[in-house]
Amino acid sequence: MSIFIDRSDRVLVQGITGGEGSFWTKHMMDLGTRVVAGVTPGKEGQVVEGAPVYHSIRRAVTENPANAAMLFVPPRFTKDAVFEALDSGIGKIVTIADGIPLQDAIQIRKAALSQGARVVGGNTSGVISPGLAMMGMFPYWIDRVYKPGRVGVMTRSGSLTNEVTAMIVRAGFGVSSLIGVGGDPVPGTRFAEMLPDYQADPDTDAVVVIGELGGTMEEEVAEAMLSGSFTKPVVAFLGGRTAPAGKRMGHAGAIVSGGKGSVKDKIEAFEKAGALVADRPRMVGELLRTAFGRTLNR
Amino acid sequence: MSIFIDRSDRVLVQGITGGEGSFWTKHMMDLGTRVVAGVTPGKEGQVVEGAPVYHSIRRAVTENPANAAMLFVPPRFTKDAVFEALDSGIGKIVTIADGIPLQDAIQIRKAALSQGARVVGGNTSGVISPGLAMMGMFPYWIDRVYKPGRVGVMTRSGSLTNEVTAMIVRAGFGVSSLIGVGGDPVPGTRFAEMLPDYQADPDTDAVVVIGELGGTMEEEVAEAMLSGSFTKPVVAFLGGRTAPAGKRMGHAGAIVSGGKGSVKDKIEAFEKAGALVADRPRMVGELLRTAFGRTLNR
Amino acid sequence: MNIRRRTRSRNGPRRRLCADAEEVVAAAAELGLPCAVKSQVLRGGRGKAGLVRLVKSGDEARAYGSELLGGALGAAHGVRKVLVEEAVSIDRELYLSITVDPQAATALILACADGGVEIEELARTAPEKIIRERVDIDAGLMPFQARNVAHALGLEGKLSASFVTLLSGLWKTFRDKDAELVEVNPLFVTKADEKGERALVAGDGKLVIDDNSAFRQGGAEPSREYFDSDVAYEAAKEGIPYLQFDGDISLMCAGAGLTTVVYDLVNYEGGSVANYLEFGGPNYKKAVRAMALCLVNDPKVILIVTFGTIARADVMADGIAEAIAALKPRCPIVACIRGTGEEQAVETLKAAGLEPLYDTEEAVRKAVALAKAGGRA
Amino acid sequence: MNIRRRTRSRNGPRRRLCADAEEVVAAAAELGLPCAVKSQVLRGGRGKAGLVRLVKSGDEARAYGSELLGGALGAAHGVRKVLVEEAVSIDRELYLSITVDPQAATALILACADGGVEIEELARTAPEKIIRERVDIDAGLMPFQARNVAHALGLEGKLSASFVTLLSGLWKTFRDKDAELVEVNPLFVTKADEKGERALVAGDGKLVIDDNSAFRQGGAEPSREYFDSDVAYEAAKEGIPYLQFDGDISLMCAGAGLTTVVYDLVNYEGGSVANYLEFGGPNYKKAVRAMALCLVNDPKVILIVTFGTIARADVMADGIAEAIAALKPRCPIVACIRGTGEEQAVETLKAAGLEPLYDTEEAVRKAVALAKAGGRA
Repeated sequence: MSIFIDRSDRVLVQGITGGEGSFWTKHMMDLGTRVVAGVTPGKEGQVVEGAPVYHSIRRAVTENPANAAMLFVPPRFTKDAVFEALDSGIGKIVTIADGIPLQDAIQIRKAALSQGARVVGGNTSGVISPGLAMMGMFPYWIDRVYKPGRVGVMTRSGSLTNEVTAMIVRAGFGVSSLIGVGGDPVPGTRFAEMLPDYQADPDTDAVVVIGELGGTMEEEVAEAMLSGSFTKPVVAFLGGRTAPAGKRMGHAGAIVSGGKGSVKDKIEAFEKAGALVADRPRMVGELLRTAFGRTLNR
Repeated sequence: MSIFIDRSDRVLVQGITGGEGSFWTKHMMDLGTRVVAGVTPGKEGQVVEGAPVYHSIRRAVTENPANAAMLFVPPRFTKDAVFEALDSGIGKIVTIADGIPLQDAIQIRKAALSQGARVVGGNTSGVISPGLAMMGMFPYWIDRVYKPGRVGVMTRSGSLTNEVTAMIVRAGFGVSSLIGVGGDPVPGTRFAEMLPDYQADPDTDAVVVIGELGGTMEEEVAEAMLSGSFTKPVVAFLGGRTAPAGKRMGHAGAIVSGGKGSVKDKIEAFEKAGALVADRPRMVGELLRTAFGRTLNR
Repeated sequence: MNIRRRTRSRNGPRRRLCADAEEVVAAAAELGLPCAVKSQVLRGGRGKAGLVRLVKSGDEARAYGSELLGGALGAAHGVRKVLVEEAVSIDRELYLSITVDPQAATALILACADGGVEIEELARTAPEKIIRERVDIDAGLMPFQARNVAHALGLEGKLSASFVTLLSGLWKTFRDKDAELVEVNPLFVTKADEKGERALVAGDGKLVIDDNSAFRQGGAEPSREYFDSDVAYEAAKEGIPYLQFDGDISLMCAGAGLTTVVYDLVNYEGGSVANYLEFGGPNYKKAVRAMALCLVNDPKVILIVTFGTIARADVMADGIAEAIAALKPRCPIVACIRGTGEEQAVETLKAAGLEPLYDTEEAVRKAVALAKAGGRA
Repeated sequence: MNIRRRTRSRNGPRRRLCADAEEVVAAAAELGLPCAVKSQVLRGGRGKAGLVRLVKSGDEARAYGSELLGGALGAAHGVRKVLVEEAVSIDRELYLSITVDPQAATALILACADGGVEIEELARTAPEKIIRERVDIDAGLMPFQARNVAHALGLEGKLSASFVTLLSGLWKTFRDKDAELVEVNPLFVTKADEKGERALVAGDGKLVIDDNSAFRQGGAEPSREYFDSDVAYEAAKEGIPYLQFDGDISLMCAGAGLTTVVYDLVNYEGGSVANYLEFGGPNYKKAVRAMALCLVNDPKVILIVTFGTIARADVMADGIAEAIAALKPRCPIVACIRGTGEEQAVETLKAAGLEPLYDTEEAVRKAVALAKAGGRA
């Protein structure tokens, strides 16, 4: 089993004819993902990596039913592209766009929530279940960083995730499914909303949360642990512990606002909930060993 | 049992301090309705017919929980008033306002649908279950027109409803529950949406539908009959059979548009579904006799 | 009130408004021949009525301009101005409108690749050809929806982009103006020009604004030209629903549904209606004005039917007594006034010399009989 | 970029913008004494810093005006203009803002009857005092919601109506301007005047516009005055995230999260940061510009850490080699460049005279050690 995406999902690629779209479509296919069609308005009739291209999702799905959409669409067109996918009943949507207007992001999340769909991103590298399938921008040098295994990963970052997962792999573990919720202040999907899937997944033994200052997503994970709805071991790694107050450092979402979002608060919440908190990337691997007591299947 | 409103419902009156609001509040109370509080911004502290008045619904329901709201609010403020009621979780709302802007009406219906609430109106006299309770503007001379009985009534009109129910009563029947969905093009509640309640109501043996040209609400009732979801006898009376094409005669909703809504179509639909169609008000009583075969409890 | 305005679209052809035949000739010369001459009247089916024509020469422009502006044809249809438009070379005609889906509580785009025809007719004859796209009124029209309609209409490339711009503009009008209907029909697709480019041209447009939004749309006073007659215009200014016919019986009733049914019943009984008039609702004290609006038609009978709750029977009866005293109508009046305060109403009507009835159908039959007898009791 | 603009509200007091002490005296005479003199600088806590004062006489106005405009106090804080405002007689101070609730995916009104304080502080010290009202971003602010906030703030009658108008205006600004934050703090309630009337007066305002909306907000070029330093301003113009500190180690990293963690790790190891700089994302080819922005701070060490996917390691290494050749930095460079094309990157870095590392923590330790050694390898 995997979280979010596996080989049975039928994926549309929006913006498939662009440089980014076609480049990563090939990667997705090579990593096992079933891309059934592409969509770029005005480009119907083209073929990209064997996938037929349509003007619109409505036309694409008539001939190629799909349940997932991968967006390589610029930020300013992302709301329209997400709504187009939702309109055709597509329930799994990943958008890598970095720079979605804040109020568009609110509308995207609201629409997804009201339709029971899941939008992952923007400002993310995407999702991957190593060895099964990938939606996003994960490259081939996967062995050292995204080796298949039994540790779930949820993250707000891109490069930092490579850093941390490399440490997970170096410690002898591997990744079951990784969800990059993205670095924006209003991500389409929040950490805690993925927990029921990780809880139910027989292939995930523990979850690493790669968080940072700003927002309350990490606190919501701690709440789920405290409430007993999530019971697997959690190792948290948080960036921005020494970040200066009042400055926006890093992602758009990485700022303390309305008195919420300091790393100190997040660490307290995690520790209270029984999560192990790593100071440094390397410590993530060590704490996973602690969490498993070196006994579980790696 | 009754449809929509009975003596257990706790009713707020919005606009209670106005002339219309206070006048009909007394009527509602006299006819059995439990009015627990009133709301008029700026008038908190007043008392109308024994009901305490608050600035807002939120303040009113803190002290007086309510599940229904009766609006005596001008059309231009109706959307705000309906949204205020919905915001406090009130699930039964009646608005008599005649002249709600069309696009406001769409927003009202959309909001009600999305929250699973029911908004009846505007442009209606309201709802009444004779002998039990009333929300709206039904007067005391009820005996001749709104005698308690076992015939459900759904209507788009006001004065015409008096005309037709008088004929129902003259024919020896009475009314179980009457819902005035109102004469607007986008009513908050449509005929067919009330059918499950009438179907389930042990006190309703048949339903009279008082419709007219325009829209498709009557056709939707016929569809429910054809699909087998509504099985009680239906007598339909339709106004505007001889109305000239292309003119707006009567209610705002009473116009043929987009090729839909002619009385001819509605009669065909009803007859196909097995409803009895009355040409004249008097015939409604006669057809009820036919429908019951003079055997049922009147 | 149902104001229909002809729109001037950014996508429209170049045009000049003219008030006499010489202006038509000058405009035709400026815009180039052939060009279209269109009567400015608020009615559909102008083509069939001969009110729109393509003229091919200056002489033809002068002749047709004279027919419309000053001539018999124009006079018969109340033409006061004509629009001269450059002729566009048309490849296809489309239909496009935005209206409301009451059941789904959304706005609704209707489009059809067969334009020029009335949508009512299309819905009857070829409903499968109508393209429908629902639009959430709060979230608004999304570009992908406009593209979907464009694709369904067979518009590709630049035409698709033009269509998205056009439809987005129509959507903005629909919302900003509180419209019930925004319609472009026909929407022309031109033939390819020397560069191979095609364009969209709005052939004709209609905008129906929701009367109920007047308080926020700065609702202008209705203009005389939107009405068939002076009396309909007068009634509209007073907010009294009124329709003029050429029959014998003036209706003066309360309640939109009841008035419509009385109209039906008069027709069932073989009578004919002189005017539909509602003086219920907020106007129920305006009996004098209402009766005056009936008397304009010199009816054979005035038929009054009410069954009111808020519109009290006794107040109505007082108003009718007052109207009779003030206007002294020569025709007979049949009155059937029921509802709140009806006992008092009966006394008032009797005192005013009427014989009040209690049954609508009986009242209608009596009115029809009186009308057939020439309006003598 | 995080532009904060001071708003001019219709609810604000009468005011004059002045550029020298004599203008301050004249404005004070015109508006009446006492009046408030407020330095126009883009920072919070102006009161505490002595940049806002109530002046009671013309002499005091001249003296304080001179201190701010031309004097040492003003120079220290970069004051170039001051606002002279009529003094309002204040009864209460409120807090009011509109921001975003990411979890509920709505806008969020925050209000508090204890104004003048920072909301962050309030959230810590008295969260129960914060009034919250969620607003659906599509349906918009409803009047009843504004009234609910007014009531919760204890505003009644005309004050409640004024508040509804004020908040509706703020909502319009929030939506129309794609704001992240619209804030009025303090919002004054004046004492009753001779007629017993009270008013709402916006004491100070803040508007934070979402940078990502620049394409539809006509995003102006950032203005120098919004930045702490010339180099921060230069970086912003190039779209390179940059923060200046007063430490030894210039960070030149890719990835917002990774850069932040490197910043943490430097601090953990007892080092200090000269600047935070991200050249990942779309800027990852701008190594020359990035290194130049680091060298402005004359750092003891430049620390480069990347682990990129799209931001390819080999392209980054090429850029760094180019930057070294062009800028010839005198300080040592510690580089830890991993990701797509890293084998090639290693070769390039070695050719440029660097010793590439593969482990972030090792790289940080080395950089801190070098910095402590005075920047000599």
